[in-house]
Amino acid sequence: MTAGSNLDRDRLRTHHRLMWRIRAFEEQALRGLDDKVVLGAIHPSIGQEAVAAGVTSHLTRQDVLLSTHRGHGHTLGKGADSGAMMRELLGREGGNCGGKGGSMHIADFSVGMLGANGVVAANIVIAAGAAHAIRLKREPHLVCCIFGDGAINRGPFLEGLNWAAVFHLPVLFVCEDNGFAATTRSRTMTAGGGASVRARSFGIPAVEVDGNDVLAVDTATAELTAAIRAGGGPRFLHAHTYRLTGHTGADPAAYRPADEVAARRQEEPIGRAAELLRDAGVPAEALSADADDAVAEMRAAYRAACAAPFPSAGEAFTDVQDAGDPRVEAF
Amino acid sequence: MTAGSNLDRDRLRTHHRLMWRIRAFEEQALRGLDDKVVLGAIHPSIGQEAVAAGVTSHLTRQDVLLSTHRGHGHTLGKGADSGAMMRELLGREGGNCGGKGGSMHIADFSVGMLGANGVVAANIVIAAGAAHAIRLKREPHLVCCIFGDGAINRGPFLEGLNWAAVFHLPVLFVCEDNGFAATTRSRTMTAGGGASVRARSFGIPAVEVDGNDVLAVDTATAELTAAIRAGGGPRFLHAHTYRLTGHTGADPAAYRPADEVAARRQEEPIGRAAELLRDAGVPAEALSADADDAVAEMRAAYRAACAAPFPSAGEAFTDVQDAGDPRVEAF
Amino acid sequence: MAIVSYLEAGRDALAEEMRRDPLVWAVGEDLGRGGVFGQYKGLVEEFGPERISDAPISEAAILGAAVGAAMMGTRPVVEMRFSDFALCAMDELVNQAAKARFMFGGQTRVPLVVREPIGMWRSSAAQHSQSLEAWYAHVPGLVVVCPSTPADTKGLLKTAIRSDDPVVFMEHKNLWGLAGDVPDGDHLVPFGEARIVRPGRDLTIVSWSAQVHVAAEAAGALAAQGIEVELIDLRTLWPWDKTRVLASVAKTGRLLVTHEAVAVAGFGAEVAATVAEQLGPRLKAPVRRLGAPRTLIAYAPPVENAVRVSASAIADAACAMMGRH
Amino acid sequence: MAIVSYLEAGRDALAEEMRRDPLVWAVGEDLGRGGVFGQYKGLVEEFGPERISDAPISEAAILGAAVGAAMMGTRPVVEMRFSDFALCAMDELVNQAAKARFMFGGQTRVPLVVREPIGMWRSSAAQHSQSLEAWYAHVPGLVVVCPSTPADTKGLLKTAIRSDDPVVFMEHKNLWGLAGDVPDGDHLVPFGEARIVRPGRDLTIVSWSAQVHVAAEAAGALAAQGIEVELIDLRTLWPWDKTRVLASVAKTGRLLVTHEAVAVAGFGAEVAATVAEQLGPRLKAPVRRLGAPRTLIAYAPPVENAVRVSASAIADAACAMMGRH
Ligand SMILES: Cc1ncc(C[n+]2csc(CCOP(=O)(O)OP(=O)(O)O)c2C)c(N)n1
Ligand SMILES: Cc1ncc(C[n+]2csc(CCOP(=O)(O)OP(=O)(O)O)c2C)c(N)n1
Ligand SMILES: [Mg+2]
Ligand SMILES: [Mg+2]
Repeated sequence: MTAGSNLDRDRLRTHHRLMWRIRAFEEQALRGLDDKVVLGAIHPSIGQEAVAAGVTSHLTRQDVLLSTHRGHGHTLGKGADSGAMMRELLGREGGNCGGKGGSMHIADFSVGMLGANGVVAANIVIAAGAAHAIRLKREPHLVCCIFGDGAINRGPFLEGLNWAAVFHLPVLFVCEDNGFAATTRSRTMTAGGGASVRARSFGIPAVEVDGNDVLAVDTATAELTAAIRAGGGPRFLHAHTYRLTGHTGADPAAYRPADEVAARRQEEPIGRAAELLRDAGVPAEALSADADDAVAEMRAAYRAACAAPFPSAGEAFTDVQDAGDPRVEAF
Repeated sequence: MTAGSNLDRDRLRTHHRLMWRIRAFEEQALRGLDDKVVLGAIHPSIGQEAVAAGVTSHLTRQDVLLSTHRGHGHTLGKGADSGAMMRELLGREGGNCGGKGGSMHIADFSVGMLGANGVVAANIVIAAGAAHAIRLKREPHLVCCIFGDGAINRGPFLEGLNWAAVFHLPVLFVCEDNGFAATTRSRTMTAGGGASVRARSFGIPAVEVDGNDVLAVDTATAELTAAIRAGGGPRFLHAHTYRLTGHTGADPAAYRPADEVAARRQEEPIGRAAELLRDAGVPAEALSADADDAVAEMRAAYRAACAAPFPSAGEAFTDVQDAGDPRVEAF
Repeated sequence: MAIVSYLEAGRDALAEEMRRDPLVWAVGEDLGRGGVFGQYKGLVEEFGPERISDAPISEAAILGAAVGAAMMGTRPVVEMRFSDFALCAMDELVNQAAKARFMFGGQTRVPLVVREPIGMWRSSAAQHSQSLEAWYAHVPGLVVVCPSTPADTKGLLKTAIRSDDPVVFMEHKNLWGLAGDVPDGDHLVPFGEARIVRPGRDLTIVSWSAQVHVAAEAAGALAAQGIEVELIDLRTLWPWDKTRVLASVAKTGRLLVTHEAVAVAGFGAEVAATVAEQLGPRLKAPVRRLGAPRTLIAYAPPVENAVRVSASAIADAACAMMGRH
Repeated sequence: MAIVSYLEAGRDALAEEMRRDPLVWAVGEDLGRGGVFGQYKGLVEEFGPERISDAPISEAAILGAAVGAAMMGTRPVVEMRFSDFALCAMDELVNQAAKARFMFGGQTRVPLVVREPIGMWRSSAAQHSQSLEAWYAHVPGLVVVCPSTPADTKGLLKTAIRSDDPVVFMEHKNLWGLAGDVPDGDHLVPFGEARIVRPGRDLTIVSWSAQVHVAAEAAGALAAQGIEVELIDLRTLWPWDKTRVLASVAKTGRLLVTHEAVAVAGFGAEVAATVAEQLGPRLKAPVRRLGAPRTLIAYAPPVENAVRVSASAIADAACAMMGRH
């Protein structure tokens, strides 16, 4: 933990609350899987919450965020409503995408969250284009694009970073490096020095941080976003973290030893933030209230979602496209 | 020119001959365009011959070469017959691909030349796979993959280099950097330090050379191929050169000033090699004989190609695939 | 009315829409020097390099960036150079552009136009000659446009740029030089409205893109033999003008569909199947398709020509359908 | 005979071919831990990590490397995980794998198998549910396989691995657990030979992949009403068994094609158009297609279900074709 004497206690407390909300949201979603009301795949970010909290704390509402399949935390951080998100995971009316997207396509355009994505690395070129539009429109906002360590081996990583650098676009690229791409240890399939070395090969300044240290993420993001907002072009943040659960809610993660997971659990970000806060004099009850509030919020969100109706079958034919009738030739 | 006292005169002379053969082949092909017997696009490598000569001089017949749309020089260097190549450019029987490929798909598998490619950068992943097969079969050969400076902005560049490095494959990647991607100056669309910096970001050792200095290319390739043959995994050569003609035979290249081209013409590789050879005591007549022989060879190849018959229409239905009749449903 | 080439019609359409709407911009390789066929000549001078933007050789980024830029309220027109290279951006087009609106529950739209020059030209071989319009017709979310004349190129490209849907706009490389009348003023052609190229009562021929001209030649030859063809240019494959086609075949009783693309699983199958389903018992002859054999396109002219559907092949098929041999 | 699941049948096929031919190898993400659905479980233990190889998340490289490795004489089997992700490798599959043999004048072959799990499963939404078999049927050079049973998965995957053509092998995600008899020994199923699932004289239903089972359910219900369906499982879409389909429809006089994929420009159009062309006047009812509407696949079950072609929809269509309402 890098927090020194000038630790902004309120700011850290805010991170603590958000991290708890993310954790509680996902634990609730996993229970939803057990309850068989969450039907599609869920990719939890439990253990990775500091990246979401630290990064999104520097995004304004007009800034734009593009995320991955593991996007609940980012989405909550950007300001989406947990109730609407939970409904989306349950495929219900009132979900952010009206139940048509589910967890892997969660998005809330009203807060500038332009979508999780089911295709690894696809968000990188889309983010470059969103920033291109911001530049064309001479707007002061920036785009933040979060992806995993596995994504850096797909072509769009190269094409998107090169694009952002060539056009000098306001993009913060964030590699949320949890060491795994599904069941594969990423380093076994990744050559060279990794994400930040690759970023620098495009002339994009890159910073590596302990992604379980919310203050480190916060501080690094502050610098990087300031540079972008000052017209400095794209920046890159490489945050090292660890996924404490399986790749999906259904993955027992048998491909890694239990003691590895246990050791990494000691370094999980919420406990570390709590320790700092305690040291800074925040009473234990306040901290557990953060947890309790979060759990209560997500439980309520879940209950409301369970009670919400499914969208009607007719939704299959709305928001397809303006031209032509999607029903034509069917049935 | 880096040639010192230990200049291997015969070796340089061999380069001189090959470079002349490449130049003469392409000048003849351009005349074929004027004569309207070469029908498809031609991408000349006039001015770039030193890369082809220096690199291919280190490839055995069992080594494998993958090239680009600008592949005549590489193909001649790998040992393909100029007569068959010229027939291919004219779309005639007896062409390397039976007239079905043309210039952009020239290939001679009998000498390990596995194809030019009409899609920029597509050869990079194919080369990685060819090397993968060599490794699986425990063969001692290597794969050489040549591409342009424009190709480093496509995703397969990243995916292919990462692949070759992860699997520690015997591949020599060669970026033949002529400063242009069609009508665009590549540096305007390429961020960061360029090809070799990107290669190194994958942990692939990379060397930059003056690509108009055939001895420099030769020397660098010698070291790189030796390292690969010693089991060192992939290597990268970044050779700087200049295309003296337009992008295609039909391109007047009006997008660059005449004096730039004139200046670069002073540095073209054949003249530089000839100067060295003269200094080393090779008589002028011998050098002009190299040129004359090359011109005569290609003129004969052209005449023979012009006299060769076109393939029959029935060739449209051969070598499509084993399964199914390609004629089905047609006409 | 002015006589304008197919190529110029596209350029004029883009220029007019860029003048009208500052959020329209174009991006692709070499656009600053006019584009590979000259379709963008002069535009950078008028609109500057930000709105007529060069691009790296990064098809996935060109299309992917367009998706992001479209979701952010601009209207990108992206150039793929040859439709073959759009295969390097298929995830971006099919999984992203076409799906975003639905997948995100209507929160966004993706108003982009992707220009994909198609077709056989001259000895361009297997990687520079494809016509894959049937693929896009099969993809929900996409509009598919295949104009055959300068007027339609202009009117449909303007409509495409104004559309909030992602549009695949397929110009045929062999038509760049084709000159024709283009109406003055703000000429717009709606999606989904076929053009009756020539009315006739004996047999309906449905086609699109460059093949319309081949079919027109056949129709001329057939007229000389007393067979009156109703030639329909679909112009857009999605939406396609089923109403007009069905009305025509209801009248003539005979349908021949012809296209340059491979016949197997080509869009001709869709048209033929639809007509057979709807009008089966009223047909005077079975529906018939003419498309390329299921083989690749070669470089050598005789081999390349072997896969072209010629006017005489069309005329022969029509005669056979009329019971004349 | 042994009872084996659809998933195991594919694994057994691969294992047998790997034992038979040391040049067969498999590559894809997560294969070392058995693959995303467990289709490769146990194989790395037998064949080692070189022949059951992990891969980076690099679909273009996975497929492109397979092209190079196939041209060099090995027989790669590549795993795309979900057919949707194959869109990230479309240039490699369509412009490279499918074209190399022809474009290079027969100097090479590209014996690769690309496994692309297709179809709707459970709430997997628009980017994990597609069925694009019609695309591949339209691409010269490719073989397209869509098995519906464990026996066919085994026999066709073995044939695919031995084939010198690039083969798109589409397993349906919803069938992984389906158990069925698989013949002992070296069970091979040839390409282009349809399977008569059930003989009948009143109406021919053509289908493939998981939809065969839906059609079988419908056929059962129709039998109870006295309508005897001849149900044909195409098994391979290219080549497809036109002979058997035409013979069946010549007998029944009625064709209904049904598939899970989007109806518009789906492969059903090819089958329907072919039958209409060949047998038009002999049909007792117009040909008919049933496929998904031209919309995207949603996450929420009722919306997802809205695009499924159900057994009752098939039975209703069949009744209508029989003149029963
Ligand atoms: C193009 C593509 N290939 C494969 C997948 C399947 N897949 C989903 S998540 C995942 C792992 C991604 O790893 P990483 O980028 O590190 O993100 P993480 O899951 O660790 O957050 C894979 C392979 C996919 N969604 N898209
Ligand atoms: C994927 C793809 N995009 C675009 C093109 C069109 N194209 C052909 S050559 C070329 C320029 C290539 O530049 P570079 O790689 O530097 O090679 P050079 O032509 O300079 O040898 C372009 C853009 C193509 N063939 N493939
Ligand atoms: Mg990861
Ligand atoms: Mg170049």
